[in-house]
Amino acid sequence: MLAALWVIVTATFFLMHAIPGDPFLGEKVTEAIRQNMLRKYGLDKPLWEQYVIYLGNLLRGDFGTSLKMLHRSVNDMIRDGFPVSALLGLEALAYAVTLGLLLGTVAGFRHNTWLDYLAMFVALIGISVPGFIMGGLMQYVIGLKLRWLPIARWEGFRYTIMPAAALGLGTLAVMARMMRTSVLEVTSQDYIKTAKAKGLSQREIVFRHVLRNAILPIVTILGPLTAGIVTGSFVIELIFGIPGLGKYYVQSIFNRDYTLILGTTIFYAVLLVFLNFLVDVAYGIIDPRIRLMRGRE
Amino acid sequence: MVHDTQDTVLEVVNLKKYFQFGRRAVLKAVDDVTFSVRKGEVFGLVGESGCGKTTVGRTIVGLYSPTGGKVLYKGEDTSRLKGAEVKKFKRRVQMIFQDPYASLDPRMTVGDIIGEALDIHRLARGKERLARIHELLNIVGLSAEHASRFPHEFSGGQRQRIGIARALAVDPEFIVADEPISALDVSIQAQVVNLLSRLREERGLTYIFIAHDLAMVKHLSDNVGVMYLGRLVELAPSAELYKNPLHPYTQGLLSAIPIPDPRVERERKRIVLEGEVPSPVNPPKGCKFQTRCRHAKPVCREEDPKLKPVAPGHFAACHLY
Amino acid sequence: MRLASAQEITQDMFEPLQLRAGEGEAITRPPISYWREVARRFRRNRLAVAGLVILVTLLAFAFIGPLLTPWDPREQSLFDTNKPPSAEHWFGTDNLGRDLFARLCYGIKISLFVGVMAALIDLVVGVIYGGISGYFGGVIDDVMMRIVDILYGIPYIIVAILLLVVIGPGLWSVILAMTITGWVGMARLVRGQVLQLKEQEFVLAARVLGASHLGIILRHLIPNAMGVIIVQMTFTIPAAIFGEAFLSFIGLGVPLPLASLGTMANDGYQYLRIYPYQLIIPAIAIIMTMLGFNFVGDGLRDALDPKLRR
Amino acid sequence: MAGERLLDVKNLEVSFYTYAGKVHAVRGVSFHVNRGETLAIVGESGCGKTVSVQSTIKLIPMPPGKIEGGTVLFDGKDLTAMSDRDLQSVRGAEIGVIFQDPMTSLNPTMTVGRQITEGLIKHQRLSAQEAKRRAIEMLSLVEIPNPKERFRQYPHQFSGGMRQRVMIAIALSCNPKLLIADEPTTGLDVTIQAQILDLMKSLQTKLDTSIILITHDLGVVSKLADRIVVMYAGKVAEAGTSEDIFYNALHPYTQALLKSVPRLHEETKRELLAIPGTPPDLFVPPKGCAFAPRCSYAMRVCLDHQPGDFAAGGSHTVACWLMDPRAAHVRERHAGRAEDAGARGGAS
Repeated sequence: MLAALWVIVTATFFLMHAIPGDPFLGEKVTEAIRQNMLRKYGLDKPLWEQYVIYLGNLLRGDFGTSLKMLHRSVNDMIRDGFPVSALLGLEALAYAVTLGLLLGTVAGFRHNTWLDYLAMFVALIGISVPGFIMGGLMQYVIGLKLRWLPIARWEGFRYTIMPAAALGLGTLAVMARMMRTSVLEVTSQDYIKTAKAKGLSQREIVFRHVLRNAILPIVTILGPLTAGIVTGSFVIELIFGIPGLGKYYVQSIFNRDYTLILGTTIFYAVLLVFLNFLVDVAYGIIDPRIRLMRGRE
Repeated sequence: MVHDTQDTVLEVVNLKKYFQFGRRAVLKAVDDVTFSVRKGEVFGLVGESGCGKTTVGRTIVGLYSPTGGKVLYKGEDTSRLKGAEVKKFKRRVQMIFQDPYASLDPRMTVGDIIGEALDIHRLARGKERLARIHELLNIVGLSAEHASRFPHEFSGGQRQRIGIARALAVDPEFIVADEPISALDVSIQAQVVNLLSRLREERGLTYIFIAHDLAMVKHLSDNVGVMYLGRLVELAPSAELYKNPLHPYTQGLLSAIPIPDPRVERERKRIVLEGEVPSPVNPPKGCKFQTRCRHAKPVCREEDPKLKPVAPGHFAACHLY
Repeated sequence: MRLASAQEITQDMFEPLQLRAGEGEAITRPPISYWREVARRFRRNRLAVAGLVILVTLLAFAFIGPLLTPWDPREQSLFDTNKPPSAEHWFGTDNLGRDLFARLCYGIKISLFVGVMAALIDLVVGVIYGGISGYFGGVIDDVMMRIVDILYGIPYIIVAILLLVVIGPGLWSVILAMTITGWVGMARLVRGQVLQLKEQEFVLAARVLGASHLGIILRHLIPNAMGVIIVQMTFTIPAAIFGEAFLSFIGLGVPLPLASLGTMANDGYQYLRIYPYQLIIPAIAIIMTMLGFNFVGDGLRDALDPKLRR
Repeated sequence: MAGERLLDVKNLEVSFYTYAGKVHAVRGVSFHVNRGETLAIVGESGCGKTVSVQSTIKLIPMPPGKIEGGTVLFDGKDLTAMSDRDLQSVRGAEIGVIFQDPMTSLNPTMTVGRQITEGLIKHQRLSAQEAKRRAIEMLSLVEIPNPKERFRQYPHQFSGGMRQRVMIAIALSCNPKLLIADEPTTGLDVTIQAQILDLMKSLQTKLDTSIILITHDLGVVSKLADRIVVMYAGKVAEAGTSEDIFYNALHPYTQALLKSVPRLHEETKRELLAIPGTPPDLFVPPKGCAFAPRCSYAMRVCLDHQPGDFAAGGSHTVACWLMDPRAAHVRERHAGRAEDAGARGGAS
């Protein structure tokens, strides 16, 4: 995990500094001011020294400041935007996980029935329609034409439903499909036959033996799926006008505000690598086989 | 050891094959195994899963390189062969595999599977190649039409015979048969075993026959080696081994085999081996078998017994003797 | 048990038969190669065939479409802005008066190009990297896989964004951004396949016969790993198209005058309230592309599924 | 008690409807198990032995499987007519099952202890405490060391042999009247196989259960079986006591099976009898006797007509036309040759 983080930070840092020129070049500043600015931001120092300073700042939780907007730091952005993004992401994840697992489970147990086909149709839509298109279409149909839900902004629970749904749809679809295959796979296992031979009822078999084993492989893809939701939020926040970190991030890209991009990218990378790590830990807790292997080492 | 006669073809001398697992763990799959095989004989190698018998077979044919010791084929160290010598060795020594489903490439026709051997050694091309493939199919009891078929169209026994045809394609002298019948149904096993016997007579082949089925090994082999946890624990002529097993493990193993004859079975005195084979990654100190041995003495826990002659032609690695 | 009635069975039937040797070995069905069997199963899958039809239609749009329309996708006309679909402009025009049909054909072409190129680069890099790692194993494999693990932990969109910010937008920049970490998935897949295959007894058999490394790779490894690799590609192509559309939407996609389905959707989104068709048309094209590849990919995977074999 | 029929299966017909067509896996199979005895069902892979036995308590997957005919009487109850809910009180409680592969037959994410107590709590309505006590008792009964500690462990912490012991503990936990053991030792090493067979034998006398032992290995059967049913291609070829089958086999298939395996205790080497060809594909069940194409005694009648069960004294029955009085001359002609039947050999 730490290795991955270090690679990201280092690569990001040097890539950013590989951009020709410096951020103040070509703007309406005099050479003196430019030199002044460079000194102020420590950009006049040798690259490796800047790198060390940057790493040190990161370790203290300082992601850097904007070069374009005075007094605006990545930390400010995170403080303002991240809670909103987190809320949106969690809501999307909640929709995706509950509905996805439900659809997948139903489809798996009612294999080759209309319920199965319906669930898989929904899943197919989710996989085939990018979140930003779904968001746009939802805004048009549900917000503009039907007027059921507000089109944009972030002023209460009603405002969160549509963006969270658009954001979670892809994940929901992947979950549903995986859960379906997983349920089908598990129900054909020998130990399910053992459970049946013990005289357990269908209900007991499903709840005690099938579901837990079927969810295991899903946990392994939770990492990439959360990553999908996090990155998906960039666009969703933009089109729904939600003041989250993703929106700031995209704006800093539009503005080419390099230090902001650098800081936010690193924050996102840390977040995602950390989430992946959490998923690994969770998997170890859920699957006794992994638990033991760790114990042995 | 037994290689005083001139017609020894294969000598396995102090063979060791270790596999590295992770950072620390070393699996001693084969640990100091020595035996020799005379021309025209069938040498049986038996033992339970994980005893290292397959590893011995694979090291002999050159699939693994030994960690220690050597394999001498006609007096030449097989791991020192170079270039053309390697190719020559591969024509002389062939292998038959265990799993009839995994040992044939599913994307190739039976003709190409057998033909691959001919292509590698440039033995035949064009019409001659085809004729040779048909001939080989006939030898194993299949017909020329089968050449255009794919492996999945055949039954287990037929596939195993295709595997034999492939090995025969290079006209070998020596065949390592690695559990060639353990995946087959009882009624099919005899087909393969009888084919192997017939080929031995007709072509003067020498075999190493690896199996866990002792009855079959006894049936087919002249000499038998018994392996346990990477060690050769007993070595004797087949009849002698079954009449007079010396090592407690061999005794237990023989006694565990069910006999398809209720009257014999009822009267037989059984020695049931307690416990299970320990992990080869962390084998017991001293004699590898001491954890399950009824006769274990203090010395067995300390000192690892060497394989030594106990009776003429009969070797055992046990402190009892 | 149903017994034959006594009359049917006569004494003369109780004569021994002379069985010919090898009679039980004849196979009557015609030989079927693996790939023909896969094709047969694929054809029987209705969704897979539908996916194929969709993909062919998209290709037709990309390559035949431009021949059918007199409009140039880049030509702006301030007199013809935001025209709804009509006989003249089949899919209407956008806010700069460009013909949407022509632009759509062009966009599909660019998007498919990005997708296919990205998948091809993934394929080449992934197969070589994963193949070497899996085939030679040992320390080489350990080191190579450690690198892959590190890259795998990094979300590709973040890397892509960063890269595009640094090197600036462009068709090849986008493709590079899609593949810079994208090949890792293919490399892992290929390595897994190779590791599994090289321990298979048929590969061991080839080694015992004296086959060279190249011979084993060409004759055994590639043909057997081909299936999963192709399936993986049918999923990387839409993923790359998706990724490009996503980047376009945040202003990092292919730059003007190029247009992809993503840039069209982005343009269309600005006028959603007044001219919804400007979003809906590229949206449908994107959805169809996704559906097409996913259908084909699923169909191929099912057709290749070893569980159905034997 | 002994001699009374515990399980009586008559004319069982089972088919599987697969994507490639219908497989007629069990074609009119009848057998019975008496109280306290061990019945062995022997046959090669795909002969329908497992399906026949598992369909008695509807353990085969349905669909694609379908029971298309026959009756199953167990302890006076007609199992075929029972609802699934009623069958649940038979499975595990009155009939216990051990499966072939101990590596996959236990739930990997549930402790071994819970997998045993589950049935006890359900069928015997024990409290969690009592069930645990009983489960630990069962673990020591199947000779697993440190049962208290083992109770809390997961299946992957057990070796193959130990897992099969756990399976036996699960199957016997509710004192069933019948134990179905489906190839219980197939994946195990011989020394472990001997341990498991010994254990089953001693438990049978202790608990007075009837056993159905499904196997492809005649050796396994000779130790345990009182009676034997030999199956081929979805039908019963021959049935009788262990003595009947081992010393007076009348069906050419049974005879060939016995001669195709070498025997450890034999002094002399003889060539093994190889049965040519392969068992038939049950997508298209043969019109006559399924063994006819591989049978060295085959007559014309065998190809077109299925033989009925001929009585051969006592409970010994043989489904072979050679038993027909009209085939007397063929029987005689082969009588002399039977001894050196081993001469037929080779793969061809």
